[in-house]
Amino acid sequence: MEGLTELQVELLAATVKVLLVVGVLLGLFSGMTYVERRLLAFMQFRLGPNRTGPLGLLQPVADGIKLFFKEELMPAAANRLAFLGAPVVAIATAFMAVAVIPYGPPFEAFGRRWQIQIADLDVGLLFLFAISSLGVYGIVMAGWAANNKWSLLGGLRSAAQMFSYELSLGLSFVGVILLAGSFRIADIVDRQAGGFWNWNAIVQFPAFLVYSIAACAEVSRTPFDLPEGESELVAGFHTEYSSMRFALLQMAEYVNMITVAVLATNLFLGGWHPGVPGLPAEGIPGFVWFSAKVGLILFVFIWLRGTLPRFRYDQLMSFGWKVLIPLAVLNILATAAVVALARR
Amino acid sequence: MDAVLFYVFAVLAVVNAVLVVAQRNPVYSAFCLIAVLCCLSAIYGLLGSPFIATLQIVVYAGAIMVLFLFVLMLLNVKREERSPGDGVRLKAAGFLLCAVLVAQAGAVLLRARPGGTGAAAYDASTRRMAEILFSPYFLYAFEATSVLILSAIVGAVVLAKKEL
Amino acid sequence: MLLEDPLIHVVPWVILLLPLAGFTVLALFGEWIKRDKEDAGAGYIACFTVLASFALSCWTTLRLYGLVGGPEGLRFSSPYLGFEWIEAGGFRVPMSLLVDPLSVVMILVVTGVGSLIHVYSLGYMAKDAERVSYFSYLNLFTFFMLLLVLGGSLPVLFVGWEGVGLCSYLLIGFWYKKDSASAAGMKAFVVNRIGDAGLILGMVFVFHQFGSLDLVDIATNAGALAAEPWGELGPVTIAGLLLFLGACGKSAQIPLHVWLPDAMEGPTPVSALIHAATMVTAGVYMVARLAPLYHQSETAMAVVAVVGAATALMAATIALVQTDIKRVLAYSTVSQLGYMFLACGVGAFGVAVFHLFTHAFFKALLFLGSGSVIHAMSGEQDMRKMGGLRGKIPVTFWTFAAGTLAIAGIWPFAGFFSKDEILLGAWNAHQRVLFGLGLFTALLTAFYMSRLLFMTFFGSFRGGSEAEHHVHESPLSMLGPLVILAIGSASVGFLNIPRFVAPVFRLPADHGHHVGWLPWVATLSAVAGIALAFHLYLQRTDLPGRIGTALAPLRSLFEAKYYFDHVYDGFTRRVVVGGSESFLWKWMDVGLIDGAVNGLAASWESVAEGARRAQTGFVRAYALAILGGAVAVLGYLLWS
Amino acid sequence: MDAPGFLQHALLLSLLLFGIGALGVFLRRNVITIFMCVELMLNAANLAFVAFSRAHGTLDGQVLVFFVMVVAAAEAAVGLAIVIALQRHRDTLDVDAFSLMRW
Repeated sequence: MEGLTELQVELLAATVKVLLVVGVLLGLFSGMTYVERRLLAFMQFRLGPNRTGPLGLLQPVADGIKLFFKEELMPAAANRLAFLGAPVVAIATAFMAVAVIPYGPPFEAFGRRWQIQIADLDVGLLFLFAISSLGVYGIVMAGWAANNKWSLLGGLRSAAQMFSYELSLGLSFVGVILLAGSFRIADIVDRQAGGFWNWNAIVQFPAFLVYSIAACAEVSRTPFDLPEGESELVAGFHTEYSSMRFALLQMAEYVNMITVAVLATNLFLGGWHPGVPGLPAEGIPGFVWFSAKVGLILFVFIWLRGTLPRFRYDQLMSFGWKVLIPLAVLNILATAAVVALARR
Repeated sequence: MDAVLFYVFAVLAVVNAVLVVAQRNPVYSAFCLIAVLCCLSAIYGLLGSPFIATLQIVVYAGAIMVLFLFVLMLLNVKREERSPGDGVRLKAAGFLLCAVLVAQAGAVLLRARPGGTGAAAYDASTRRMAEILFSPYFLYAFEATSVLILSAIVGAVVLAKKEL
Repeated sequence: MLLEDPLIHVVPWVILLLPLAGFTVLALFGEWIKRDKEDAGAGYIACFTVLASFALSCWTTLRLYGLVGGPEGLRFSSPYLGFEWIEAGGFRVPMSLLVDPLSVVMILVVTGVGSLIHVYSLGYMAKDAERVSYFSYLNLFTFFMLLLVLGGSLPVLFVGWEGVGLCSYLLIGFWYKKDSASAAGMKAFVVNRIGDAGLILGMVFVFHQFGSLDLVDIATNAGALAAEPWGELGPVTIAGLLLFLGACGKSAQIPLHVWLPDAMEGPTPVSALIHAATMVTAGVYMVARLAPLYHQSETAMAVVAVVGAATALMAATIALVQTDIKRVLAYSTVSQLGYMFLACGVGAFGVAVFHLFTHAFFKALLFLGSGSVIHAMSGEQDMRKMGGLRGKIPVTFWTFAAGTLAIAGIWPFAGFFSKDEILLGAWNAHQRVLFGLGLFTALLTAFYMSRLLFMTFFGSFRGGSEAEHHVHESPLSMLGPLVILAIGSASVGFLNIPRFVAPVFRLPADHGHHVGWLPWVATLSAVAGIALAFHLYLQRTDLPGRIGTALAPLRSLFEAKYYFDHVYDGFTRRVVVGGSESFLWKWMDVGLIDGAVNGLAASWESVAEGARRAQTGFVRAYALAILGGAVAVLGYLLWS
Repeated sequence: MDAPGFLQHALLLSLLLFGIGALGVFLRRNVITIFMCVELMLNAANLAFVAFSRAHGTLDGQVLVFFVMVVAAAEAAVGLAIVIALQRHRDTLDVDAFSLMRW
């Protein structure tokens, strides 16, 4: 490491981190598609894809090859620029959000302290919130550009839905932030060290509830998958997409889902801290705890999809505005009161 | 590095702003405006105001412009039709006055001594912002904004709803 | 020790606010109370508030009695209920109360006589459809009257002053469906306005002179001023005269006396309370209250004395020829008020208050008695149709007789003491003419009151047999107050009110010596008056007519009430109405003002006709205008 | 970022954006586009606030930006609701079609 300037070290580390995170996420994405299909199949007493490779493990590769070689289609009346740009915007915002989230405990190497996180921002959570609010553009652009009424309706639905649930999502953060007194995600994670009773999922249970529901809606997973409800809107905003662009949109969706799961782990489930006190710290590395929690949440996502029916649109809206937001606001008031009293 | 980024974003902002105005299609205008807002957010960041930069994205790009796009799509707004001789005099007068205004203000700017100290200890952290925002100077204004927003919500619902 | 008692700081406010509370309840929930068909509810509420006020007033008086030595009295502003009412530059008016011997005497009269009259009204108004508003007005009046006498500064007093004026207007015109009643109400209101203007101007002068409107401040500072001798028209004289104009209006003195006889259109208890016992004495109260000020101006004192004496004589002569029972009493009231002012004018302020006090008793008694007579006669007020009522309504007769003796000034009734002291004051002030006038008026008073008594209760009934059949005694709620007032009229003369209130006036000790023969002369004149009436109206009933014919010019002068109403009417018609019509209306308003306004409007209309073209309705044109404005402002800033 | 010319350039950028926005108000006829141009002008003002705040080393300018954003959000909500109502009643978004409020 000698002979390198500080700036060069920073750049090098950043590049490595970016490559690592993107690589892992891409791997997770393809893995997730397989796992989701298999799990859903099991839940429905089917087998799912099991022909490609052992246990069908090569299925994602086969899918990738298929998508690469399919013909690119664009409707004649489509708005070219927006049609081409939409998947880019979607995937870009998805990956930007990933940048500020820590994925494991800090560790020492090469005489420096490292954090598995691309950028450790002071306003990390706020930044994340900002980026996630941009995520809607990809979908709206995709829906509008195709010049297809199903797409447009899907895009509109998606805009309204994300708009509504983003509010409760943001409000659910506030209680957590109040407790930690910081926007830095690492600080929030550290506040939950010591045992599962310190986890925000327990301490901030209403916020956790609101977050779980709003996050589901935010990534348009069942039971909130109205923007792409097959039975009503063909395939929603990506009806007209095919080939790699379709893959990009799909990828953005899965990355968002993973981001949400990782964030839930960090904000509510104690991050990389083991929930049980008294365990030897060296026994199981924090990263393993972290991955296990993320995996659990992802499983729950799939489980929900296999179990729950879809909301009706007006129910979705009134639930978001009339139940979730008031609940989140009440939680904020209570938390703020407790924090203020405790400080006195 | 920062300086370079500043000029890159400044040029991007100006180009996109021109596109906002020059477009006939409102949807394109909206997309360009979003680009301008993002560039401004970056510039705020470069000027050392991370809170405002984030807020710019959350409020402007993430909320206001989504609303614009939503309305544009809801109403299915088409390109502006070109109609011959439409308001040429107005446009000319507007152009002239804008040019004069920019020239005047530009003259002020160029004449001014580059004085700003750019105070060395510039702490624009979120905590600092919160302290100022909730100080007695701004607290009541801050509380008043909540009333403003509430009335705006009610007003918007009343105006836009077909029948109450 | 007295000032440390926290109760004394609160009780005056309670006294003041209780009737207001009663009014508020009656005014707000009147409809609800009315729902009860038998409703005495409204009356009971009104009576309770005033009786409670009276009890508290008695308590206050007893507490204060120990402090009589000090002239300061008690000024109540903060800390309990007072507040800064007006504060403008150097002009400060705190909402303060002043409790001293003088105001205590007044609140005793107001709440004591007031509560008796409230009780009396229970019976008298029992059949009236608008009892609730009647009692709410009475309560409101009591509140304003208490504010008037308790107010610690002239503006506060003025609020009460105007308030009682308003209530007087409302109650005179209480039977508003009768044209004469509402006209009388308006007359009272308008005449009082003239006096009020004088009062306001007087207040301005007082403020200019003393820099304060606080009553205690005025009393303290007045002594330091140089006395203004007869003929000099200095600021104190002007202030005194202007304030006296206000007093004339409220207390019905020449030339503003014309409203009081007409005010008899109101219900009789109202006449007793407002137009005999309390409100009309407000002028006397104010002059007495400002005694230190008046004392510095011989001119003002002389005017007060002369006006008082003239009014006393004039009203007494008019009373000689009245045939309406209440009008006789009304002119008698005017006459007695003149007596009080005469006392003030000769420097016997304490005596004036004394007479005010005794007069409140016997005049209220007389009015209530006349009310009882009218009640018995089923509404008939003309004495020529009465007679011989003595046996039919004995309680009324005996109490009425007590009142007559009191006003005539026969020992030991109250009027004897106060009237005697007034004459003594005039004698001691070396005003022989005024003394003579007073003595003659006393004779006239005894005469016309005896005439009233004899025409009503003695002789034979002249109202026809059917009316005679209906004559009946009044209910207990009316007789009770009569009896109490009769006892009062017979006994309150023994109270030494002049000495009790003397510290308030801060005047040098009275050097007047006692004149031994005076009580005999006064009693003699009263007895002479009674004897004359007895002779003329019971023995030689043909004589009055013949005397009237013999002295026809004098009689028509009396019957026309000295032509005051004619002159005022003519003046109003010719000068005020005529002048307003031809000059103010036709020329000034229509020609000048309307012309200017219309012309201006027309010219603006033509300007606007052109200017409105700027309103194109195109948003972007407006935006262009805004931008142009910005450019212009910026250009100006750059250029300068 | 402490070069003295920086503030000047930020202000120049602000001025340019403002001018472009103002111009847009006159060039465009669509109500929504005009609305967006107004937003552009607001943002130019915000930039000036932030730049001055930086130059003075105080945060008051940023607080002001905060309030401007709040007002802009409220304005957008009400304004777009009005736009929807306009479209519903007149079936057009051309500003020149709404000129009832004239003499």
